[in-house]
Amino acid sequence: MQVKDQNFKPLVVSFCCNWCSYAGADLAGSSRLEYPAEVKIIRIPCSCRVDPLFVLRAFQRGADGVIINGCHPGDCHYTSGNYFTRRRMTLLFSMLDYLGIERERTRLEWVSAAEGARFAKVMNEFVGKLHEMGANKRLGDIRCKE
Amino acid sequence: MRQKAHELLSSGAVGAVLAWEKGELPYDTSPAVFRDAEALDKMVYNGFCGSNLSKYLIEQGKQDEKVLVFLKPCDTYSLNQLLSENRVAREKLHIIGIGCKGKLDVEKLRTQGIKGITGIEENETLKIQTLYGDHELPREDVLLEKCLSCKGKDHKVYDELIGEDLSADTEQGDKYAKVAELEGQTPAERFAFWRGELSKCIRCNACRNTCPSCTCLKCVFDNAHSGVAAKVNATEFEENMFHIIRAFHVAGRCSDCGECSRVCPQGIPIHLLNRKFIKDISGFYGEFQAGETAELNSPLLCYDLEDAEPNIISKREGDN
Amino acid sequence: MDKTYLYYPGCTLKTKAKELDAYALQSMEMLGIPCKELDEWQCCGAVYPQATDEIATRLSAARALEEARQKDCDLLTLCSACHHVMKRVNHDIASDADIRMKVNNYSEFETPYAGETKVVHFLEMLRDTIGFAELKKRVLNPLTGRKIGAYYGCLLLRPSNVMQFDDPENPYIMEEFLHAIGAEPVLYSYRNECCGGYVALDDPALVQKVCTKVLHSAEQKGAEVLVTACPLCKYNLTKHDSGDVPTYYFTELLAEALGVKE
Amino acid sequence: MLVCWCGSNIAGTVDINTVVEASKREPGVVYATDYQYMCAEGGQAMVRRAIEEHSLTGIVVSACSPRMHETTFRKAAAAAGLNPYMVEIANIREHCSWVHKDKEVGTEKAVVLMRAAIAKLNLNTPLFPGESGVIKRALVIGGGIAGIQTALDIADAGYEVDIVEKSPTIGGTMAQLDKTFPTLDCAACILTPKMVDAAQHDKITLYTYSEVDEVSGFVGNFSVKIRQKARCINSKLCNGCGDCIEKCPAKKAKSEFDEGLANRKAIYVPFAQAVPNVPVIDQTQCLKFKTGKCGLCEKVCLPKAINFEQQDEIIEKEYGVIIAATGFRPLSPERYGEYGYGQLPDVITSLEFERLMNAAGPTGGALLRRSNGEKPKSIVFIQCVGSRAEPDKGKSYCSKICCMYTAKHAMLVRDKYPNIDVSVFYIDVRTPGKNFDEFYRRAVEQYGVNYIKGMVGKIAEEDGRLRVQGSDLIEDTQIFVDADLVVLATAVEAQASARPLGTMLTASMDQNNFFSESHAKLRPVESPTAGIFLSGVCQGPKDIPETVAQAGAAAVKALGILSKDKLIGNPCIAGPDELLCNGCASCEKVCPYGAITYADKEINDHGHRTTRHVAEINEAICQGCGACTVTCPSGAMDLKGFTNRQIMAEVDAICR
Amino acid sequence: MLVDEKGMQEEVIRMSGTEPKKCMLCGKCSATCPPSMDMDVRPHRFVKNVKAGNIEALMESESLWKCLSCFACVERCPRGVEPASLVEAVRLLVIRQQGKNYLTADDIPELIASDEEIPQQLIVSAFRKYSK
Repeated sequence: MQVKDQNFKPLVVSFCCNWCSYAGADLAGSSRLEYPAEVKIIRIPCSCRVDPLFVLRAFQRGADGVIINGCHPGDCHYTSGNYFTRRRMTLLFSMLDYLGIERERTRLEWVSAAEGARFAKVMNEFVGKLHEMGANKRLGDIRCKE
Repeated sequence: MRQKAHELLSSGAVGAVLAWEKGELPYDTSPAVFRDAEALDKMVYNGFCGSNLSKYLIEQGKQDEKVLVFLKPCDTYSLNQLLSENRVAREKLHIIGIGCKGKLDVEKLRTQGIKGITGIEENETLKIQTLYGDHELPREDVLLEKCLSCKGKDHKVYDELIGEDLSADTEQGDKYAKVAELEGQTPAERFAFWRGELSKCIRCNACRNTCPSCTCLKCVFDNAHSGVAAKVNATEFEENMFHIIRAFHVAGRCSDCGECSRVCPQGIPIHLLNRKFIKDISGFYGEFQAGETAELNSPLLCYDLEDAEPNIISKREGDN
Repeated sequence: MDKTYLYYPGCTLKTKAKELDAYALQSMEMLGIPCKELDEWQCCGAVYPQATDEIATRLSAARALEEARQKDCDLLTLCSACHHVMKRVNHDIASDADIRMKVNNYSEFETPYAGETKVVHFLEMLRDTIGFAELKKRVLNPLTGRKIGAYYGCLLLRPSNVMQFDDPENPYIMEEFLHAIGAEPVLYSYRNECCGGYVALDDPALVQKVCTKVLHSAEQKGAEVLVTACPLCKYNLTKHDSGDVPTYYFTELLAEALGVKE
Repeated sequence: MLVCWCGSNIAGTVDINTVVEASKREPGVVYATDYQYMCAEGGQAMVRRAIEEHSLTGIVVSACSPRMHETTFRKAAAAAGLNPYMVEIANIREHCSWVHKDKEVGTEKAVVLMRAAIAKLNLNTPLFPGESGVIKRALVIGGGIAGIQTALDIADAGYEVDIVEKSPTIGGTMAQLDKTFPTLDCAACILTPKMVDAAQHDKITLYTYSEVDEVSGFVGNFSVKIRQKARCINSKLCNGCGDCIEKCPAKKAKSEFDEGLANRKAIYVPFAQAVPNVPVIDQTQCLKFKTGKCGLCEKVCLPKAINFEQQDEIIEKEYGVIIAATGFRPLSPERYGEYGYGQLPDVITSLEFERLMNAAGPTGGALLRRSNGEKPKSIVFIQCVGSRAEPDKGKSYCSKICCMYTAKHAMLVRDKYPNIDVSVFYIDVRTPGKNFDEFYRRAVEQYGVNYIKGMVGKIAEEDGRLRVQGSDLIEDTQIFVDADLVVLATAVEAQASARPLGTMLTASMDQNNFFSESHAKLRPVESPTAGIFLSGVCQGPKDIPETVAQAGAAAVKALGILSKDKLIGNPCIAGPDELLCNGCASCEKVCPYGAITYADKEINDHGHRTTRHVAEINEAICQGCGACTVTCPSGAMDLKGFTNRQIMAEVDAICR
Repeated sequence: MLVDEKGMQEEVIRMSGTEPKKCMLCGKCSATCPPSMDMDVRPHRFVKNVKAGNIEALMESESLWKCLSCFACVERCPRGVEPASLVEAVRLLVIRQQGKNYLTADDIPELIASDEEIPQQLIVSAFRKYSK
């Protein structure tokens, strides 16, 4: 068990699909729901646009967690994108876990445009978990540390 | 085999023959293209012909001629995968399926202290002549890693089969044993294991170059415009990234031919990364063997509405 | 029907409600249901402790549940209150990590108990193990022409998300049972309304009010007798009926129908 | 680089000046400033001026969500001669100032978001959208009042419309109603003329007893398979005489139109004014289908319209736009067993009550008890049955129409039968609508309806009557009302077929299976999927006036597309680098639109000419999801506007 | 000493595991409750008072001893509030205090003597509900 560092601020890259999750995040904002500022959102058209390279890139550059958000299964704006995401990310996350990267650092969540509260909740949970785990030491790139 | 090759080459039915060529030493064989019936003398097929010829067909297939290729049962899976991805045109091939009793790993001979080999008689028991005297040892002790979990003696694609029943009755080992062992460890142990292995990587790209699924015209890691190009592993991260992405790019396409590990000069068990994906794919989305047929779609190109969510990873392995 | 049930009788079934227990056991024997009484059972506590911080009051139920797991048996209950307590404590242990941890800390079972046991009420056993159609075939003395109101009370039915016993507002399992033994079930609106329960001790007048409501409801729909699975319900209803609609344990009628009532 | 204050919305939590100053240190930034309301005319003028004065090649606006004003700023950029796709938005309102309370934290995050947008913009290239044609025909799915109104409005504007309706007649739920609030018009009197108008309109084609089987394509070019179920009647020959119905001996089927309160024949028209007036044979009830014998209808039909051999027919048509108008169903109250619905015959739903009050209904308009056929002396109405509940206990929303129709029912009862006592149990009476509260007050003041604030806990049968046990919260007491009839105002529920249809249309649905609108305030009749519009209750509970208004709005939005000859596409689409493409066709397999094809092409590979099998994108079909880009291991496929490099640049900027 | 109403409110909510803020004051619990009319604070007002933090007043309430724990309010509440659990939590606050048992062992012999039909179940359950 690692000692919790109170000053540790986990950096989180959150990929949000334009149609559901990004709108869900917008709704979290317009509903004035709080979640940690360490969460930074990148807008993508669909969760299926997330390449494993992007996930690794984030870890390389110092992210402590990566969370991908898409429309609920069945609700993808492009019909099927999130189904591909689900397979790809399940396998990728499983592989990272296999290499000993803590599995709590990666997450895939379905957040609809109506689920502002859920977006905030998921982000709070995710960051809370990262707080417990501490900084990403296993998948960072030494050159990218300050 | 040689006779068949001779026949087809001299009749003009094929323009080239893709097979193995003997080298200087008894265990030294390498893939070769024969265009000339005379040269076929150098052709060889023995216990050291482990290499998978299917990938060479991509390059050979570009000529305007038919190619004769000899494939062991396991090689046909790779070929099917290539056919499914339009990397090779079936009509340009004449495929002869040949038997296989499991191929030998010269490294394993060496670790048994057998050096200076001058000749080998292959039977269930191997008789090996060396500069320092003769040795005898059971064949199964020195089989290639990939042969320990043989896919069986059936050819999945061929035009004709020769050398009836040359194949051994294969016994299928548990190919996931090592993967499962790693899965059973703590993340810290797994991390230590893979750090130990991947830190050996010298980025020679042999695994990539030999892999019959790594068939991009230009690899992302070689493409200066891709944003991730890297010729060497400058940091631990790049070691990890290269191997994760390499395995991911062949996930659902890798037939588990084991060439990557066979050719790795550093002895990294690269196939354990591929097998992890194969195990997960088969576990999550139903039993799957890439290259079983040329019509098969990679599980990453399709989906099921009821697919498992990523948290299955945690559910499956408990809270270790 | 190979699996032996582990039977939990509960406090009252060995004293004031002996007939509920005896008729059940006789009927089970007649029906060929293998069943064994729990070796050393303790009172279940009679009421379910709703407060999440009540751990000690959950322990005796936990012990019975754990023993059933050890013996690889389903836990068979008969008294509504026992069934309610067993089922809910089991649910708590299965679904609430905090309660699970505390119960196990106190109990020091060899293997931590996590709610693996299935708690089955006698009526559920009749329905799911024997089947009411089969029961009907085994009846020797059908109770033809007897108009009987099933009285469920609260504890078997509510809260339905945990009890999963029957439709909490329009239950039907006892009516099916009555059909099977040849009687004519009488449906009445207050068959799932509380009898007043333990308040009987403190405020008999209040209990009289609620019991009268139930009894009147049954009577005006033509019920001649009521059946129940709960000693406390029987006590309250019997105390407040004017003699017109007596209350029996359902097992007594079962034994009668099966021809094993002495 | 432009930073918006959004009044105090952003400036309250983000120090604008810090963001502006920080941006000046970013590569490529030549000008940075701020303004109170960037989206207002003044702000947009400022954008135009900045572009012109500083010859900007791209702009980043740090403001509200791009979902709000990206289009606004793109237009402003275009007006200043800049390619509109050289605009990036940093969302420092919804994703920053509104989420965080601490100004330091908010400012720091705003700077990072701004940096990510600049990093992306530095890799932007001008994009030019393609064009695609528009098929000038609309499909309306659902033939209730919403669908009929939308279809009429589109047809009146001169475009062809098809209505697909799953039941044998158009008319929907409104046709089942007796009177309508707040004017108490007879529903049939105002609806049936519209049904006839729709049937007779030369631009409208009705497909009744039909369902949508498959939808493909995209805005302007949808292609739809409609399954016309076998009616077993040749509609062209049938003259609607009704002789067949007269003679049909199978009369035990429950009438759907009468909510099961009356029976109908196996061959039937749902109600007298049905459109089209062509019967349908219910194959599950028809003796000919069940036993092979009978065929009476066939014998009496003079025009020889009966055809037992008729099969379902698949009709394939193309449309430019699709309007969903699938309406609703009242929730079945059976799960609320405490009310006894399904057990106690005198407990009925509001829609059943409509049929009982209707002169054409099963009782000829006489309000009689279901148990014994007697006149009731006392009626209790219960509101909010299944509405306003936790999700596992019912519907979490207010069904919106129940307060008003209950007031209407209560009023109609008291009007027709002044001797009947009427009580209404309510939690709140919600009457926001023109003349609505006045209507409710009339029920109380003029008609003497007894409104009781509180819910009902149980309905028991006592001595042949219904004992309604409720709360009177004003008196803080439990009360018992003896009633002869109880009417449950059940929640409005989306049609079961709505979600599968939504999936077919790739239109997103909310958690209650209503269709999601593109924007709750500004785009209420558009689905987020281009070319799909929403009419009526399929989008959420509505009364008739609102439904008709929304139906018209949906028609106008649909006409906006139908009236165009060309649609400007989204330029953010996928495209292959042919030099890298190895022709494996993986991308083709994951494309949901079939936008990728493969062709042999001559490729100039650094002066070396070869013919290769490579991917080609149909720019009119690609919607830009990016599924193909991740499938391509060599990175040959990339997505314009969201390239690999751009996204990685954003990642880098965030993680810096 | 000042009574810590806020702390007691939190304690009640924690013990009961139910959230009174979900209540929309529809009154269905009080409509449902069999002894509703014998209560001074009917279930919906009980919930309202917990929400408002008036725990001390509730501890004085007669309703604590009238609730039958029949769970009808729990079953029927459309908002997933459990009034019965709140009543039980407040009752526990009372009887966990020193000397505040509503029923004591000394009362039992007399009660039993009054009616020999009384089943154990009644004694045990009343004891469990009314004393610590």
